[in-house]
Amino acid sequence: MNLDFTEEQEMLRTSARDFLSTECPKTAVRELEESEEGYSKEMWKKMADLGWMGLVLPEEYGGTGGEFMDLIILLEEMGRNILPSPFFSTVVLCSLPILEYGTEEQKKEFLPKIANGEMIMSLALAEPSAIYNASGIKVKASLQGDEYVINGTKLFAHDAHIADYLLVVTRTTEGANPQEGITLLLVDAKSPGVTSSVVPTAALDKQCEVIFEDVKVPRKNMLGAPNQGWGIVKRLLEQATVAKCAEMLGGGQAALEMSNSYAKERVQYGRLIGDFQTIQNYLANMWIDMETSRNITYEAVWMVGEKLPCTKEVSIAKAWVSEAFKFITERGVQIHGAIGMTRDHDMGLYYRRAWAWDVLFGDADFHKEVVAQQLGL
Amino acid sequence: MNLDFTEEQEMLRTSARDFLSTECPKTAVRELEESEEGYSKEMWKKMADLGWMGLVLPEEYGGTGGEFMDLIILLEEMGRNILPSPFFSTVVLCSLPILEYGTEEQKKEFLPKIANGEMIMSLALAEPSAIYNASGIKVKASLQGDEYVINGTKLFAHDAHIADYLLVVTRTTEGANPQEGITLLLVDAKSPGVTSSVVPTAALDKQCEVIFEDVKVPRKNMLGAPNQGWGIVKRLLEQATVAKCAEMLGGGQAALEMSNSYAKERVQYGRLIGDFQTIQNYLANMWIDMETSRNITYEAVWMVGEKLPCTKEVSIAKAWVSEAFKFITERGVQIHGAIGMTRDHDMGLYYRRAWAWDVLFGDADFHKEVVAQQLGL
Amino acid sequence: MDFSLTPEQERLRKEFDDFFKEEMKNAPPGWGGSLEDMYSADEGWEFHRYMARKLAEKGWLVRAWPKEYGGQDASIMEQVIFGEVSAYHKSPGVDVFGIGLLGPTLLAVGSEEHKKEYLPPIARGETMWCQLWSEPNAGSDLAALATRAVREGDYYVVNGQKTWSSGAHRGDWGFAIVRTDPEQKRSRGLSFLLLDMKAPGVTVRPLLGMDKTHLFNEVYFDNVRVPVKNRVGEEGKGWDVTKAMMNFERTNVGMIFTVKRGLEDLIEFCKETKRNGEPLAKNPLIRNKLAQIAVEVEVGIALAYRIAWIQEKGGPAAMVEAGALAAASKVYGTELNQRFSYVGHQILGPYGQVKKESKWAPLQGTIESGFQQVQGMCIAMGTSEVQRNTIAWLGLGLPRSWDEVFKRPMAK
Amino acid sequence: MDFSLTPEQERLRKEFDDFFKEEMKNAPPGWGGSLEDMYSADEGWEFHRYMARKLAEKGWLVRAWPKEYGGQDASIMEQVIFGEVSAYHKSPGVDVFGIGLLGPTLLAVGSEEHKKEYLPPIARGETMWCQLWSEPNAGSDLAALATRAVREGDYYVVNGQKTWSSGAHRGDWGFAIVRTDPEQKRSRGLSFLLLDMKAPGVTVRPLLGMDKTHLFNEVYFDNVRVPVKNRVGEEGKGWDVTKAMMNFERTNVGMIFTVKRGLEDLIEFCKETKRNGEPLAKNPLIRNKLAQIAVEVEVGIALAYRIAWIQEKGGPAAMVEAGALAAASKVYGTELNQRFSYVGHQILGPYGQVKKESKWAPLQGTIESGFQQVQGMCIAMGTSEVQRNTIAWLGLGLPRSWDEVFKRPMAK
Repeated sequence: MNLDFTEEQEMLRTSARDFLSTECPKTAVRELEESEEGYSKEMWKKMADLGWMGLVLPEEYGGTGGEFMDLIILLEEMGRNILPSPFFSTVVLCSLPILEYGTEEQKKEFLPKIANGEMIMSLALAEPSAIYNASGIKVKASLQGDEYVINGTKLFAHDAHIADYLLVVTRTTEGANPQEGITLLLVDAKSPGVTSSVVPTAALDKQCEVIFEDVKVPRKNMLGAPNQGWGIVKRLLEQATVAKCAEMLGGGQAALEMSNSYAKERVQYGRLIGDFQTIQNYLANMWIDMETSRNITYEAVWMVGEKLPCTKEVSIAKAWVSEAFKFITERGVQIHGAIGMTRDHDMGLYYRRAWAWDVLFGDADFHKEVVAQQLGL
Repeated sequence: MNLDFTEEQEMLRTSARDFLSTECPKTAVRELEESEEGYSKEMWKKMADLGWMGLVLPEEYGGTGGEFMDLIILLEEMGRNILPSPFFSTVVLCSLPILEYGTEEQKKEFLPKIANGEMIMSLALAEPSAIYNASGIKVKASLQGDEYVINGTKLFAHDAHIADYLLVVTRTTEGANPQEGITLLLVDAKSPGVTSSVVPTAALDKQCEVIFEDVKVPRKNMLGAPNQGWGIVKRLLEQATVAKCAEMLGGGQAALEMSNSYAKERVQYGRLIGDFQTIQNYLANMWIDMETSRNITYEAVWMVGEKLPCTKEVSIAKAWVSEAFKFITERGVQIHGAIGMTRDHDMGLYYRRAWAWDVLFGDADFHKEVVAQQLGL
Repeated sequence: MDFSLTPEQERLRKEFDDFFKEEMKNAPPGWGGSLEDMYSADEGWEFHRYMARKLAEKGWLVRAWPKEYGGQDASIMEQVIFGEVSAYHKSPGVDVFGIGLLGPTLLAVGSEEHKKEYLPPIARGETMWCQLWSEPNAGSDLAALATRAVREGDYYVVNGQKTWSSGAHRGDWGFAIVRTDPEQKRSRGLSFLLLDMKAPGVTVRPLLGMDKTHLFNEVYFDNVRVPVKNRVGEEGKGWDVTKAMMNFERTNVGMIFTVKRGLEDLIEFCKETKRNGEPLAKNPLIRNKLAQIAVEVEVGIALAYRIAWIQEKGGPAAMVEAGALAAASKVYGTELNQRFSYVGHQILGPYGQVKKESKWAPLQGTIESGFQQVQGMCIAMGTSEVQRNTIAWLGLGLPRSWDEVFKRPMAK
Repeated sequence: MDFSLTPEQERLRKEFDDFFKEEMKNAPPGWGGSLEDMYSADEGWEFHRYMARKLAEKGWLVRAWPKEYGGQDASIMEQVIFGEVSAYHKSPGVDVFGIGLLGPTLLAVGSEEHKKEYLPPIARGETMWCQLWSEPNAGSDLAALATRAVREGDYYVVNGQKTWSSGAHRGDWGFAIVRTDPEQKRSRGLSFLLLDMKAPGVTVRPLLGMDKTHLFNEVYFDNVRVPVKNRVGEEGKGWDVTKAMMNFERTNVGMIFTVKRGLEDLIEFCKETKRNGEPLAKNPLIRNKLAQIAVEVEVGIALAYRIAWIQEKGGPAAMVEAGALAAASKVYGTELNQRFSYVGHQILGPYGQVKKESKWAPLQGTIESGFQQVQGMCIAMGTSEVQRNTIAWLGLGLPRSWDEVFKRPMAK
């Protein structure tokens, strides 16, 4: 057992924190939230130059061959800073499955471009059914000659409006078992018939509706085997879920630190509000939630990284951490009082993400049902 | 609208409080808990002399013709004092249905004896299935000539071991609708084949297993119409549920007052513990729970007393008040610290009842499902 | 006890209900009934003013006030009925500040001149007010306020800054608490002024909420001249007026009925919406959550009625009881709104974050705006922490502050 | 990072597991593994002593101690593994006081004589200890203690009363903190003594729990003579010893594994038990509640491992971190036990209140005893309030007490 980060990982954290706080102050976060694109091309380029997009990609594809935990550290820092960018969409949701399931040809085509910041990708998974089970996948792809033809609507696809390519989860056959008959396709976002538009959401986080009308995709753009795509989705959801937990760790830590600092500077009744037991208890409970979240996340991350069976552990982490993040940001607003609920204060950035990420990749009840099944219930 | 008690009701409350605190100090409560019978015959006699058993019975049956709310006040005070006695079993669970559904002959036979303290009764409703739905009723009664013959086991029947008569909910026919085919029988507890024994429980509150082996009951001892007994059970459960809420009100108020007093006398760190915000917040939350419980209970009581449709309101009251009572007693123990968890301290009397009464007549989830149905869900 | 309404009260409720049902058809698209809906966009504000005039025409705007100032001397119970029906229908029209706070205060402690000058335009639905209390360093601890008013002849010259003034960008008039005697500390040396928000030197700057709606404002005073006759109460006794205003113990019935309505809408949604092939309404976890909210709504209503009943009886002991109960209903009502928001968000899943302008937004985006706006409810008008402190003090006889504790000798 | 155990650790875990599985067959009927089960009835106490001897034979009783005092110099991680397997199997044997508290304290601050005299009999499973700290007026505020020890030659003569002494009626020896210098206030002038519970003048009176089990005691000292050589640390410096003892930051892994086991048993029950024709395990509300407990168990274990890891690394900064984390794991672990108890009670319904002696009692009555005993966990060994205070102080850098706050000048 070794629960410490390596020295390199600590350095990565420090440099990421420095970079983000310099390059992406909260004023920039708010501006990017308001912008149509939702990210800064300039910053994206710099991130690529720092090697972030290729952090976990092998050197042969332009990466630096890091491990999953390295990526997690980066995501923690991005969550800490609420970085608006298509990093999660591109790197976590798309580059990882291409790396693990892509053909050599696909890897060569996509990964170097991702690594050098040229390509932005988006995962089109959820649909209006809004469930993260295979039965929710209704968007149809039918094989016509050497092409798949896609029809249907995807929803809540982050960053699809700026993506160069979409990784689309489609249904290619219908059967008794909804997990059968799912095929993943890499779709050029500029293909005729693809329409992406941003759905306005509380976190202003660029979730898109993506309509497919007779969109043609060459067969070679299939990721993995035909009809066997759900296995890829399951794996990528495990990675994505713990990666999102890591972002929440960073966000929660920032929200807690911000609240604690405020409690040590805000005076009411001639006393620092952090002197009041009421506020101390809030902060102590937030601290407990933070520390418990940290350890359960790292454990799940390690299992995902090691490719150990981890369905239960991933769900446990998400069920716990998303509730903790909500609690921490909610109490954070309350500790700040009125200032905490304004557009100009940073606390709202975290609070709004907490509610957005709570329902992303399944909420606590969804994951508790997974846990129940894993317990043999 | 008039949300005040009448002057007579206030007097009843005062005299009940005086009587109980004098006649049944907490040392006596603990002794009665330990005793086999679980009540004091002498006190029972005095209660009868005060007219408590006949409080809501018409004068012609030896009562004083009070209204349901009067009974509620008495029950609040009994809850406040944790009176161990078969009052609830006899008066609430048995005399009320006999009064409302009994034949003139039955009323004349049972009610005066209840009113003057001669007769103790017990409701044998629950079974090992432990659900408060009609489908839980499996104890069979079959009509053989002019007698019903009962076979089966009832469980959690309070005070059956000292009862003169049992009101037994039996199944007389089986059909698609479990609410059909239920018949209520008044059974002499000394009938051959009846065996009552106390099941040891946390609250030491004399809940019994009652085994019926070929117990013969004359047909005239049927309460209400044959096979139509579930309507009576529903009505008596409404009465019993709000009556139990009233006992919890009394208990909650006592637990809150006890905790508040302790907070004003216990010193740690040179300060009364009630000076600490942590303790103040506990008490404020207990106070909120208490006041909210009070008003929702009285409203439901009024509806039950007026015989208005009140399925939803009764379930709302139980779902709220039993959770509140648990919370109040749990925080009460915490405020008291170690002393609060001892056998010799009064707080435990309330704490143990809170958990016992929580599951009595259906717990919060049971009642919330009733509410959901009433909401058309 | 008797929980029934009189036939007259039942008739009134029906009359209110019919009126609001009809008039709410005029609400602008996406109307959700929150203060943000009222103050933020122009359509919302116009609708508020429209409803205020309509209610004034009906004679319902200030039912509780004496007839001579435009009211109907209505009983508290009738006000509660009006409040609940109005909230249920998400109606604006009743100015929180002019009608809810200033009116009763002037009726209780104002001069006859003030009553005659300010109350009738409020009663006619013409003048809208705002509250100028909090300052950057005086939130829960209002007595720490620093805005200065210096007497010059018949005027006070006011300088300083107020904040968190809901709707100050819409209000015609504001009531402010300011420091007239800087030598005196905290609650002493304060005065209570009525001021024209269009007076020279008043600058209002928006403080947008986290969902970018415009409810709160900063208000700057730069040599604002306020006639001395606009002072309520004596000079230096402004704290008494402020306390009087805070002491109108609210039943908070409206905020409970807001949830009642929201719950009904959510239940409807759950019946209509299938997920995984089954209506959400059949999901046992969702049923349990919705039922819990329903329980809490009815519990909150029962509490509000108790407060109304105590107020109707009156008397000093009743007022202490009502004080603690009103604090309880405030914290209960706002935290219930919060729990409702969160439950709604959870049930809607990813749809709970979609803003009302999208075609994908269910329930007109009320859940999305709700979970961002509800935090303000737990903070504005006395934070939950302050309310619990009030309960500890009035309801339980515990010390109100540490300073009080430390004035006592150490306990042994 | 690497969360895996070494092959040697895995082997050890299996060895422990096999041992406990076999030996727990000797547990008396109705054994539930709580402290009450251990100290209350004679069979429980005998089983505890039996297991202590068995563990000593195996060399496992004090694995963490140095070899010279009967230990094995085992790593913290091995202790954690031992602790979790032992708790999972509900095994007694390891004396909370002698092995958990006194041993590490003597190893850290005791004299060589003390170590040689007291540690080996503990290591052999022969001597059982109890703690004599709290007094009627010194609970969370231990420094307020008043029990007096007056030096007379080579003896201290002790008079006073201790309370909440778990298992004092069973203990052979006790460690006490007493006041040797009454002129000094609070934490000054205290001394730390080891005393023979069979010494003349020691009277132990039971304080029964609300379920009538006998865990706690009052202990009266009437001119009890304690040799001066039984003092740990210097005279007047007893607080330092006490603090050292409090500072062995526990992972609290055992109390989490107790819930883990309880949950598994409850899940089994839910699979086997039908209500309304369907297994409880199929009820979505019950599934949700059980899963929530399962989540919390795993979260608690991860936290405990983190603490162990920090301890293994050592160093002063790590110790502050471990201090806050240990406070967190104490409050988390006990409140999890509480939530588990309540969930169990709710799922069992009326059966949750049936005592183990009844044939109707499911799960050997552990839920019934649990919901009554669990309150004590949130109070004993530092209340939840004290733990949160510690977190605010060590974890967040907030003031530890009001007095500290009031020593500062008022903030502006």
